[in-house]
Amino acid sequence: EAGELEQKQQKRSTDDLQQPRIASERGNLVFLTSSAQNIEFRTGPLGKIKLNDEDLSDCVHQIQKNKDDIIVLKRSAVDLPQNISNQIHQLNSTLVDL
Amino acid sequence: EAGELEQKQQKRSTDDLQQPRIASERGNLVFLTSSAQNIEFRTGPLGKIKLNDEDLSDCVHQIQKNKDDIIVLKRSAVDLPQNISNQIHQLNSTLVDL
Amino acid sequence: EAGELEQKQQKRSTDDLQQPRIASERGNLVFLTSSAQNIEFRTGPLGKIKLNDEDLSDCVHQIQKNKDDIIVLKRSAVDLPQNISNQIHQLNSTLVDL
Amino acid sequence: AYKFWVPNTGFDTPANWNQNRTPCVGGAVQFPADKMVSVLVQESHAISDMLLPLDGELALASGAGFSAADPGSDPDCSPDAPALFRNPDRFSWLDPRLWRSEEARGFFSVDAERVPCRHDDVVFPPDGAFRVGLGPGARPLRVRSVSALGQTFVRDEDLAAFLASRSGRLHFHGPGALSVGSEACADRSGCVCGHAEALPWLCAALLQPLGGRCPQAACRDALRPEGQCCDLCGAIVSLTHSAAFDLQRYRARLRDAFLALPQYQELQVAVSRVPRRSRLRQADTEIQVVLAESGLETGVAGRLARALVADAAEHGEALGVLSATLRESGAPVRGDS
Repeated sequence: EAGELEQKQQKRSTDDLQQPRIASERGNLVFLTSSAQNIEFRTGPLGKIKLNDEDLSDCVHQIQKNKDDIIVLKRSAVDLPQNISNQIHQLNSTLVDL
Repeated sequence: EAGELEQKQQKRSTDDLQQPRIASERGNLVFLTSSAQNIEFRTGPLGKIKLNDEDLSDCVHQIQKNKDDIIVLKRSAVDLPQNISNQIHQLNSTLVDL
Repeated sequence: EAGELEQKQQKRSTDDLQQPRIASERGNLVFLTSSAQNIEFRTGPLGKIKLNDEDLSDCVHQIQKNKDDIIVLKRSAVDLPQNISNQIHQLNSTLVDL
Repeated sequence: AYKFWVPNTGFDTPANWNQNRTPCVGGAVQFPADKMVSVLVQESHAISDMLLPLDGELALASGAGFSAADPGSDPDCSPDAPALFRNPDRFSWLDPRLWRSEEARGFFSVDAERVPCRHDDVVFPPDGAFRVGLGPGARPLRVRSVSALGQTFVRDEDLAAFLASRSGRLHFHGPGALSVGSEACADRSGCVCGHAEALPWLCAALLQPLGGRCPQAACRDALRPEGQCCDLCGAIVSLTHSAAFDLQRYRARLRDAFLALPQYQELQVAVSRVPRRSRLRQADTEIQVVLAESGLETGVAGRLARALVADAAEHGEALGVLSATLRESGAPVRGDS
């Protein structure tokens, strides 16, 4: 019957490979997905997701804010040189005209 | 009948506050809490939260670092044009004086 | 043999204190590991870990992308003034030569 | 002596589920919403739905876990009938069936002494998968020490702090008070267990599955030993003793000189110091030797009882036995009467 049990476990684990799972590995808690299936954590509208002391929505919000700030900075990094180069160009023209 | 009673009792308390749930949705593994309840991940002081090969605390640290870097960049994006515009202004004055 | 079983159980219990837990605390769902144990999220190439509506790997990817963008911005914040200051220096020289 | 708590709150224990089997592949699982419990998971389970208690925990042994399986993956597993985890509050400290002690072959304890006595050391499953009701709280449960979750409590304040902690509340419940720190039994003649007052509660717990009634004994004039909930067939030898009496040595003598004989193999024997039945004096105690007949053959217990009385007469001084009296149950009753 030990063989049977093994076979059963074997069978189950083949199925399992297709399934997302939560498992304990030497005391580590592991959330796993292999194929195209997801693991999802969902709270209600007032619930939070916390990773140790970090609030996930704060993190995500800061990531987005950083991203937005970077877009603005990039634009100014293009606009500013354009503006300056215009002014310098004009100075040059004035100089040549002297 | 003991089972029935158990079920009935379970049903009643479900109305008050909903039980956290682990569910399978089309092969996805879903962890759910209701309304105002949180989902939290907590390790011991030496434990890490790892996202594939990323250490979450590194990620959080990087988010903060990005934020700080952006503040510096923003300041230089204000200071630099000011400085340049001063220099150009001076050049213009010099030119006019000629 | 009872003694043997007990010993086995005893042995397991030392490990057990290290066991990760899925806990429910007043309806909050808490994933716990002890001391030096990790919580890990591992996805296959097509599997996702989603925390509410956030895809965790997108978050990590965006953090990295922000970091890379900041490096580029920093470099241009050094290169640009250098370039402009060169041009202004040249204008000054031209003016002095007049 | 050590007393070990038997029932567990394992996910993989079939008896913890309403259908006496662990949840099937693709099945739904439900824990009672309002029952705190710590459940140990030792295997991997594929489930379609699981409702956790509002307060509780699943501890995952290495290699254990949960994976997603949609309902219907196992034809024998109906999604309409979720596996219900049985009420984890159903186990009471006062239930003699829920304790195990290390009895030598041929020996047993009377019901009252199956529950931890004042001088006993109590050991809970080291894997932490247990839940104990501490009784109605009529009187505090007193023992020498309690070992649970890798700690051994010998001081009341340490135990109280543990019981008040989240872990304590996950494992112990009810209005009853638990107290540790009694002395170990230092009397070679043995110590009285101390459950005389609690016996009605113990017996109520023991007989709860039988509707509170003792099964009919299989003999006439059945005996009710001190500390036993129901009548039994066999014999009781009561010994009065001097300070020289040594309970462990007397047990060993019983085992080696009597129970080892082939004619007594069927007998189960309980030997302990108990309050004296006559109760002429409050503090009076005696040694009670219960010889219970398990088989169909009757009269064996009586023969051994007479042998013990004769032994006491012959070697009384060496044994520290002052006097011995015996009671014996009567003829068997037919099952159909």
